[in-house]
Amino acid sequence: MSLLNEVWQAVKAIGTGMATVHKRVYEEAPTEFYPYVELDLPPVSVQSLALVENEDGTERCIVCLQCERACPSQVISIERHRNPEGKGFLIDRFDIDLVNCMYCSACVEACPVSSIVTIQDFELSTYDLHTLKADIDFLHEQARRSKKWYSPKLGVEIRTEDGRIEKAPPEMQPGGLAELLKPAAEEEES
Amino acid sequence: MSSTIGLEPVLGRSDEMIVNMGPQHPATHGVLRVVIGLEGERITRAVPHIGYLHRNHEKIEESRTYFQVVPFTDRMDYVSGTQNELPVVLAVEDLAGIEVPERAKMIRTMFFELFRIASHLVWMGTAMLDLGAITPFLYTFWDREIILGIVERTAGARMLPNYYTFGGVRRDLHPHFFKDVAEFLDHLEKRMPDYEHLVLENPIVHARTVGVGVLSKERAVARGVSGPVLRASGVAYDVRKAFPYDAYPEVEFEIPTSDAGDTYARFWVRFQEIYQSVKILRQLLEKTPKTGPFKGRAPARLKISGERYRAVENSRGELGVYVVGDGGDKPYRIKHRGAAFSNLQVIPDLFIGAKFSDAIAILSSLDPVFGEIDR
Amino acid sequence: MGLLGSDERPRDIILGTLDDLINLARSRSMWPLTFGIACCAIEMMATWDPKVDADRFGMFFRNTPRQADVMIVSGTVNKKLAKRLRRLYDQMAEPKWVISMGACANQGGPFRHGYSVVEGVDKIVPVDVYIPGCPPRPEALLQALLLLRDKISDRELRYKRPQEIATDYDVFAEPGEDGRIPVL
Amino acid sequence: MSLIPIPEDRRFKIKLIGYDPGRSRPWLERFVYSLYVVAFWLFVIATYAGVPALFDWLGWDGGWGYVVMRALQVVMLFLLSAVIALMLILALRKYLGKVQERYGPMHYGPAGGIQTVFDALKLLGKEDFVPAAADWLTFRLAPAVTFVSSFAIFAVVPFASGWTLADSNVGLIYLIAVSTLSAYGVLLGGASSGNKWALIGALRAGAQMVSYEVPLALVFLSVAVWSGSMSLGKIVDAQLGVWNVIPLFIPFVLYVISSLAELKHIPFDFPEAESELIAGYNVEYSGMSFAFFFLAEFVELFLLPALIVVFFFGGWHGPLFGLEPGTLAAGALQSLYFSVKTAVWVWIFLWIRATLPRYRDDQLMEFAWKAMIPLALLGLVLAAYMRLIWR
Repeated sequence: MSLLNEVWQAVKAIGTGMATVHKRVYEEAPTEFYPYVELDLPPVSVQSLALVENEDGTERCIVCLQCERACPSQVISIERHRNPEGKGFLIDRFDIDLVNCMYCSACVEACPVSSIVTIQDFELSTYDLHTLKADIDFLHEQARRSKKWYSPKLGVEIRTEDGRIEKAPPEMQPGGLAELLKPAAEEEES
Repeated sequence: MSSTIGLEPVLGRSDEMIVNMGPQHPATHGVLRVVIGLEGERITRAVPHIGYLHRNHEKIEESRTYFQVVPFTDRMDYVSGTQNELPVVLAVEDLAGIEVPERAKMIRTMFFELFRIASHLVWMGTAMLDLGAITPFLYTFWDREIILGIVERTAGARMLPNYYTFGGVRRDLHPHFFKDVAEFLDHLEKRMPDYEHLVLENPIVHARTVGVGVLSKERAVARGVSGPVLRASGVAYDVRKAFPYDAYPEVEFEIPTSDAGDTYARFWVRFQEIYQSVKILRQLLEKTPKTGPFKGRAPARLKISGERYRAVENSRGELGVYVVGDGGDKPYRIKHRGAAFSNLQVIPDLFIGAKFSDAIAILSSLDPVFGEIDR
Repeated sequence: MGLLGSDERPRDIILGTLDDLINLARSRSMWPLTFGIACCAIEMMATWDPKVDADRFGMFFRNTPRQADVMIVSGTVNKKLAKRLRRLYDQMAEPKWVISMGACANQGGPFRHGYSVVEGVDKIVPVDVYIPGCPPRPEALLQALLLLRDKISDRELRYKRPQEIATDYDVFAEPGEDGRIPVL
Repeated sequence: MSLIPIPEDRRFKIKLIGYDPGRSRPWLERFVYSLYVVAFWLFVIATYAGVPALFDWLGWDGGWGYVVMRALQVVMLFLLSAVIALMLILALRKYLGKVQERYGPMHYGPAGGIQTVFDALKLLGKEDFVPAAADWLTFRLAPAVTFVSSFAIFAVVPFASGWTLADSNVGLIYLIAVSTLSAYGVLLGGASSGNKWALIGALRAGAQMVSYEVPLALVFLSVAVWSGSMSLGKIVDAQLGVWNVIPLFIPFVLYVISSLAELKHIPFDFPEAESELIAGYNVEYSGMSFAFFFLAEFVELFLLPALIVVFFFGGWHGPLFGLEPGTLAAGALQSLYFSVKTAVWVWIFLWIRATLPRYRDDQLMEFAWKAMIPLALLGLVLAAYMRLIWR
C-alpha cells in the first residue's frame, strides 16, 4: 500500500506542478513592447552621460578636473587653458570614452556645478565603435536631446517645452521623500 | 597539451573517456572548465580549471583610490550586486573611523537582502534549467526584474549600482521605495508556493537530487566552504549571526540548516533563505525611518593606515576583504576572499563516483559565479 | 554575406531577389549561441525574460556553435579565453555574426589596464554591432540585435566591407619547439 | 584620431518595419493559427480523397497508374509533414510563451504566423558542415534515416475510415520495426560525428531504446489481443462501442510513457539533453542536416500522439450526423475528429515539456525494467483474460 501511496503522491505532485504552469495561460504577460513602445525609465537611471549647457548657451562646466580625477575607469580626458579675460578656465578638449565607461556615475557625484549629468538614453548600440568616443559636441548633443537628467547636487532637472531648465517635481526626485511628506504633515497639523 | 593538465596518469587508459566540460557549456554558469574522466556515465576524475575570467581585480583596485575601488568590487559577484561593495566599505569605515547613521545601515541591509533574493532567484531558474525544466527560469527572472526595477529607481542602475559608499549610501530612497518593496514581498509570497510546486515538491527533482553529491560536515569544514553549501551540511555558520554588521543585530531571523548535505538539502536551504530574507525585509520596512540622514560624514580624500579584514554573508557565503593602507589615498594591498571560489573546492569530492547527469545537478547546487572565482 | 558566398552584390535580378529573400529569412531568425562570460551574461539572459522577451523576434538560444548564427560576446575576454572564443567562432557555420556586448568586450572596459584582458574582442573576431554599457540593459541588447537584423536584411548596409581586423595583437601563442601550445 | 570619418548623426536607429502589435491580439492569433489547421485539414483531404478521385476521373487507376497514385500520395504526405512541423514548432514556441508569462514569436507575420517559415528558409541557406573527424557517409545518412523512419509511420496511420496508405494486417509489427529504426538514425548520427558529446548522446539513445522498446512491444501485443487484429484500421473499428482506454488502462499509461521516451521528449530527452550534452547527438549538425533532425522530431511529435488516439481513443470515431460512411463528407468529418483528438494529445505532450525537468538516464532504465515490463505483462494477461470473458 505504501508503494501505491508513493505513486499517488508523485502523480499528485506532478499534477500540481502542471496546474501551476497552466495557470499562466489565462494571465496577461508583463512584456514591454520595447522598440514599439517607448521605455519609461526612472529619472535617476544611469544609462549615458551628458554635459549640460546653461539656458543662454554658455558652458556650465568650470573645468575643475574633479570628474577626471574621480573616474575609476579613467575614461575622461580634459585639456584646458586659463581664461585670458576674467578668471577661471576654458575647455580645449573634453572627451569621455563611452566605450570603456563603467557607468558608475562617480564623475557626476564629483562635479561641483552639476555640469556632467546622467541621462536615460540607452540606445547607443552602433556598427562602428568610433561613434562612441564622445567629444564635447557629442556630450552637449546628448543633453540637448534628453528631456530630463540627474545630478546629485541639483537633483533631477527637466527641460521644458520652451527650452528652459527647471527642477523636477519632488515625486521624480530620489531623495524627494522629505519634501513629499511635508505638505501632508502640515495638513495633519492644521 | 594544455587541455590534459592533471590527467596525464590516465591518458593511456582506453576504458576512460576524457571530456572537457566548458568553458562554453550551458550548465557551467559561466566559463568554468571541468576536465572529466568518464567510464560510461560514471565520473572517475574531475579537475576544475579556472581563470577564464581572470580580470586582475586586486591589482587594478590597488592602483585606484578608495572611492574608486567600490564600483570595481561590484563586478565580482555580479549576480548579487551591492553585496560585494559592503566588505570594502565596512573595512575602510573601520580604519578611517567613519560613523554610519542608523538609517543608512538599515537601507544597506534592505538592499543586501533584496539582492540575496535576486541572486537566489537566478540560482533557482538556472538550476532548474540545468535539470531540464525551462519554465521556472522565466518565472524567477520576472520576479528578479521587479527587484531590479526597485533598485534602479533608487540607486540608478539595475545590476551593478555602485550604491554603498563610506558612511552610508549614495542617494536617499525613492519616495515609493517602501511601498514598492512591500508590494514585491506580497507578490513573492504569492509566488513562492508555485516555486515549491515546481522545484522542491517535484518527484523528478527528488529523484535527481536526494542523496546525490553528499558533502559531509567534516569535509565541508575542511574544504573551507561557506554559505548555503556549508549550512546544508549541518554547520550553522552565518556571518550575519557570528560577526554581525550593519542592521543585522536589530532584526530577528533564523539560520536554516540541514543535516543531509546532499544536493536537495542545498536546494532546500536556499529556499528557506528566501523566506528568511522576506522576514528580515518585513521587519526593516517597519523599523526604518521614512526620512533622515542616509550618509554619514566622510572626508573627500581618505588617507588610511592600518590593516583590516571584514567579511559579510553574501548569497554564496563568506565574502571577505583584507585591506592594508599605507597612509596614502590608495590601498597598499587588497585581497578578496571569494565564497564561490572556496565552494568550488569540493568539485572533485562530489563529482568523482557520481553519474554525469548528477554532476550537472551538483554543480548547479554549488551556484558558482565566475566574476568572484576568477576575480 | 551573399547567397553565393561572395561579398559582391549579385547583378542578376533573379539571384538578387533570391538573395534578398534568404537574407530576409536570416535576419528574422537569428539564433544566438549560449555563451555567457561575465556580468553581461546575466543581462543577456534577462533579454529573453518575460519583460523584454527577445523571442518575439524569433530569436532563441542554441547551445552548439554549429547551429547558432550570432555570437554575443557578453563579458570580459582575457587571454586565456581568447583562443577558446576564436575556436567557437570558427566552429560556427556560415553565415555568422558577432555582437560585442558591454565595455569589456568592446575595448577592455574598466579592466583594460590589467595584464590579462584582451582590449577589444574585435582583435580576435570580426564584430558587427557594439553595445556600450556596463552592463548594457536588456533593451540595449535587443536594440543591438535589431540593428544586426537591419544590417543583414538591408542591401546598403549588407555590402559594406567589414572593418579590417587588427592582427598585430599577439593573442594566439605560437606552438613551441615541442609542438605544444604553451598555456596562456 | 579616428581613421573613419564620424557620421553626421551618430545614432543608428532601428527601422521599425512591418507591423506594430502594441498589445496582444488573441483573435488575430486564433485566426492565423486556424489557417494553419485548415491547411493541414485540406492537405489530408486532398491526399486521401482528392488524389484517388483524380486518378479515378482520369481512368488511370490500374497497373502503373496505381503506383503513380500512391507515389503522389507519399509526396503529398511529405508536404503535409512539412506543414505539421512548421505548425508544431510555432505551437510549441507560442505555448511555451503563454505559460512562461511572455508572448513568443509575434512580430514577423501576423501574430508571428510565418516565423517558422523564416527559420526553415534560413536553415536552407546555412552552411551544411561535415567535421573532419566525422565519418562522411554515415554522418550524411543519419538525418535521412531518422526522418524516413519517423515519416514511414504515416503509411499505416488511418486518418478516417479507409483513409490510409496501407491498411496492412501486420501494421503493428511494421510499427515496431519502423520505430526501432528511428533510434538507429540518432545512434548513427551521434557515433559518426566524431564528437564526444554526440557519442555520449548516441550511447544514451541506444540504452534508452533497449528500455522502452520491450514495454512498447508488450503494449502493442495487448492492443492486438484485445482488438483481435494487427491492422490499425481494424483496431479502430473494434472501438466503436467503447474506447480501448477503459479496458486497456494499464497499457495506455505505459504507452504514453514509452511514447515520451521514443520521442526523446522531456522528461526522457537524454540523447539531446541540452543542458548536459550541449545538444547531444546533433551537436555537430548544422544547416539542412540539422533541419531534418528537427523535422523528424516534430513529425514524430504529431505521429505518436496520433497513434495514442488510434490505439486507445477510438481513432476517427465520432458522431457522423447521418452521413454515409465512406463518402467524402464523412471522411472529412472523421479526419477532423481524428485531428482534434490528436491535437489534444500533442497539447498534453507540450504541457509536459513546459513543466517537467529531466530524469537521469539510468532511472528510466530502472523504471522500465523494474516497473514497466512487469506492468505491461500484467496488462497483457488482463487483456487476454478479458478478451476470453467478454468477446
